Amino acid sequence: MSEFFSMGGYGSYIWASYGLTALAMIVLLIATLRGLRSSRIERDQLEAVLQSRRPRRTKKTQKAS
Amino acid sequence: MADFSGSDLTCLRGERLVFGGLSFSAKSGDAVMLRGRNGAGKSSLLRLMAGLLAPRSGALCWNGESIADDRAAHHARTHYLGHQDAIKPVLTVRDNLRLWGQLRGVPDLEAAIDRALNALQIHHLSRVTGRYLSSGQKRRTALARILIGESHLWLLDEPTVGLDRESCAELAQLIAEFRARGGVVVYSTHIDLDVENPTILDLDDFAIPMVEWLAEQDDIEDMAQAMRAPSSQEAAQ
Amino acid sequence: MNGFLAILRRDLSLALRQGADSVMVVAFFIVTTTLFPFGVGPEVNILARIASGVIWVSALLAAMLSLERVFQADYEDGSLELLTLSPVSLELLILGKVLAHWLTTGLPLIIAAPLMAVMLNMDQDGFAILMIAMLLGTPALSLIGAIGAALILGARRGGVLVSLLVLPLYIPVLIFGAGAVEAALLGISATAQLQIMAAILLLTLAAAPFATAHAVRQAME
Amino acid sequence: MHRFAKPSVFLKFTAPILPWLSVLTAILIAAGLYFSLIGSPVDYQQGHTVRIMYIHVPAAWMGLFCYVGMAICGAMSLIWKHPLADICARATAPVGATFTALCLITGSLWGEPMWGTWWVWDARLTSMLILLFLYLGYMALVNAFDDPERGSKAGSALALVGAVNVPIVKFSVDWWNTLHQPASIVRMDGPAVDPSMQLPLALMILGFTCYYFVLLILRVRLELNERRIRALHLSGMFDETVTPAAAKDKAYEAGHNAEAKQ
Repeated sequence: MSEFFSMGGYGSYIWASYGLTALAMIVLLIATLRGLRSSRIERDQLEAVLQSRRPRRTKKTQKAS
Repeated sequence: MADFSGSDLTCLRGERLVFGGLSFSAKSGDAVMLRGRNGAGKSSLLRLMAGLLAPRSGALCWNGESIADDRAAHHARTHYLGHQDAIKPVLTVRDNLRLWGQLRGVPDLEAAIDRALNALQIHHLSRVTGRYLSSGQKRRTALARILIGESHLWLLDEPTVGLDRESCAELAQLIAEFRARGGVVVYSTHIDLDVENPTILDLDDFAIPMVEWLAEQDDIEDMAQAMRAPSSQEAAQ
Repeated sequence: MNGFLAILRRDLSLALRQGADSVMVVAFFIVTTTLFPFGVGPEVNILARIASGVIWVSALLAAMLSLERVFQADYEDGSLELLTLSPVSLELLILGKVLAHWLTTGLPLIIAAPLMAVMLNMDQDGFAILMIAMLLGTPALSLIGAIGAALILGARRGGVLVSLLVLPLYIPVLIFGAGAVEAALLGISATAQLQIMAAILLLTLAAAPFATAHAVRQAME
Repeated sequence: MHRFAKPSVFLKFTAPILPWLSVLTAILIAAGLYFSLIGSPVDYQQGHTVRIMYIHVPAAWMGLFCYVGMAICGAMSLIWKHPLADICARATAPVGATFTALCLITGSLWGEPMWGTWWVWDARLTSMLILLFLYLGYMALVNAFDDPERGSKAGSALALVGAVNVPIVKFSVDWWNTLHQPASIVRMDGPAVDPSMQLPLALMILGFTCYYFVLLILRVRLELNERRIRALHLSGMFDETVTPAAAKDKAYEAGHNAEAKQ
């Protein structure tokens, strides 16, 4: 097992490569997901306000068509 | 007889809806005065008319032809006066004006510049460099620019800013002469400019509250989806 | 064509009246070049070895420094709006402005370059090629730079930004410009490098005005 | 009207794909990792360090792929003026920049044990470095404007200009490198690719590409959400003083029915 991790003496280079890549990819993904979640929460709040403010007129939809 | 018209214009700046569903029409000799509170889109409309901005929807037409089809022709017949005077501090008044005349290919340019300077009573400043001009004199120089070269449409964005009362009267006079020659003037102003019988276009009338606009967009989308869904089902059957 | 000449004449007379700009670019070029001996030591051989590269890099930086000026002043005082609205095609006007920019910055650099080459002990053989290469290279720098200068109109921190945008695009000119001089110094024909530089110049001449005009129109919206 | 299209349209198209794509990404990368770390033979020349290649080459591929993607988005934005193209380009840039940076870092980590130097001015590494600069320039430009839309449009134009330049830069760097190539340093060609190496390499490249698409979908959603939020904030619906519904209705009717008042 330790042989696997030492990679013939080059373990530090190899694991650093894989580790950094994994880290960067995960950080990018998590940052995106977090941003997405917070933006979704904010948007849902705003959309709720929009729906409540929405004028109830059927005429408008006819016009929209 | 020229005819300048816009139909069902919608203007968006970034995510902001400035105005929607705006239509207007002006014939030779007409003056259109733009009114509205700050942010109602007076400048935006003038920039649309000049061709600096593209409308989100709707069309602007000159004699029935869309201005987007032949921009060079539209630019050739239009004089636009924006908020800024476009005066270089190191060039003389005459040199400043000369460039714009040359770009329009005005024949006998020096005489045309003389006429324009005389019309605005700044001929004595023709050799003064821009940096020594007062703001009113700069504004007059900018106004002199729109007198150089033939044009059929003036788009004046707050032309009276920086002008004193006499100058405003002169400007009104120039506008009257231009209309008499068959030109179309569209202008916005905060003070009363003594223009005879202008058509008033109140941009506040075309301000769609964005709440409604956004809701309406949802409706259009929902409807489009509703229409799409059954048709695809039919196709499947 | 009249419009092209009109804007060229106007920009040139502006540059002449404001004067200092061209002088500034050349001064920057000379001072930057002078810094290198302080950095690497005054040894003649080393300086002669790096002379072509140093001159090219300094010229690149000097040309870049003046880029912001191409459109910024016109953008701020509303002239650019009126140029966009003039009946003459914007691409042609931009070409005129770029030519004016090159005449006021590129050309003085070409004249100053041999002077710096002497000071860096560059071999005499390279002088002619250096000037020819700069004659082909600096207009391309102005043309590419104009795209960057138009893109940053209205941006925050425009001056620093334009360097970041434009410098990577300058690399081919640098490589072949310095390569041509180096070939001449080694006594090899530099024709290939000069031909490539001419090709780059033609390509930028054909494409850059359109890209710049597009960017300017965007900035006007 | 697409500028205001609710994210739901984009959501509708991508929602069914996303889970499958995510699973596929996970499987591909997991399989790629297995084959690259365990299931592949050791190179007789480079020993275990060849395993870095399975990261390095796919990262380089992603760096180029993302830039091409941005350029295509830029072209689409130019031709059709569809804001989604700008958004896609904007969402791609950080991913591409990350992979380009990873390519450079893994290149260094590969070079050090093999050739005893962290950095060689090798043509490929140098090209990748310039590509990274292009990415950084794009991201700086896009974020330098107060109006995000203006930034996106300028960015699309820059991506297109950059894409025209990339082949020229590549060509010039190759030319420069052959001229200045010091004989002592081995070129970073890597080993001739043995069939046993092709499988992990292909798996990793596919996995990274799928990862990019997953991220693209998420980032476009994020961007669309933010646009919608900005639009909703701008709508003025939080301004309590101008609520009288009657006044709004009147303005609305006037806006839709009235011609220019005479």
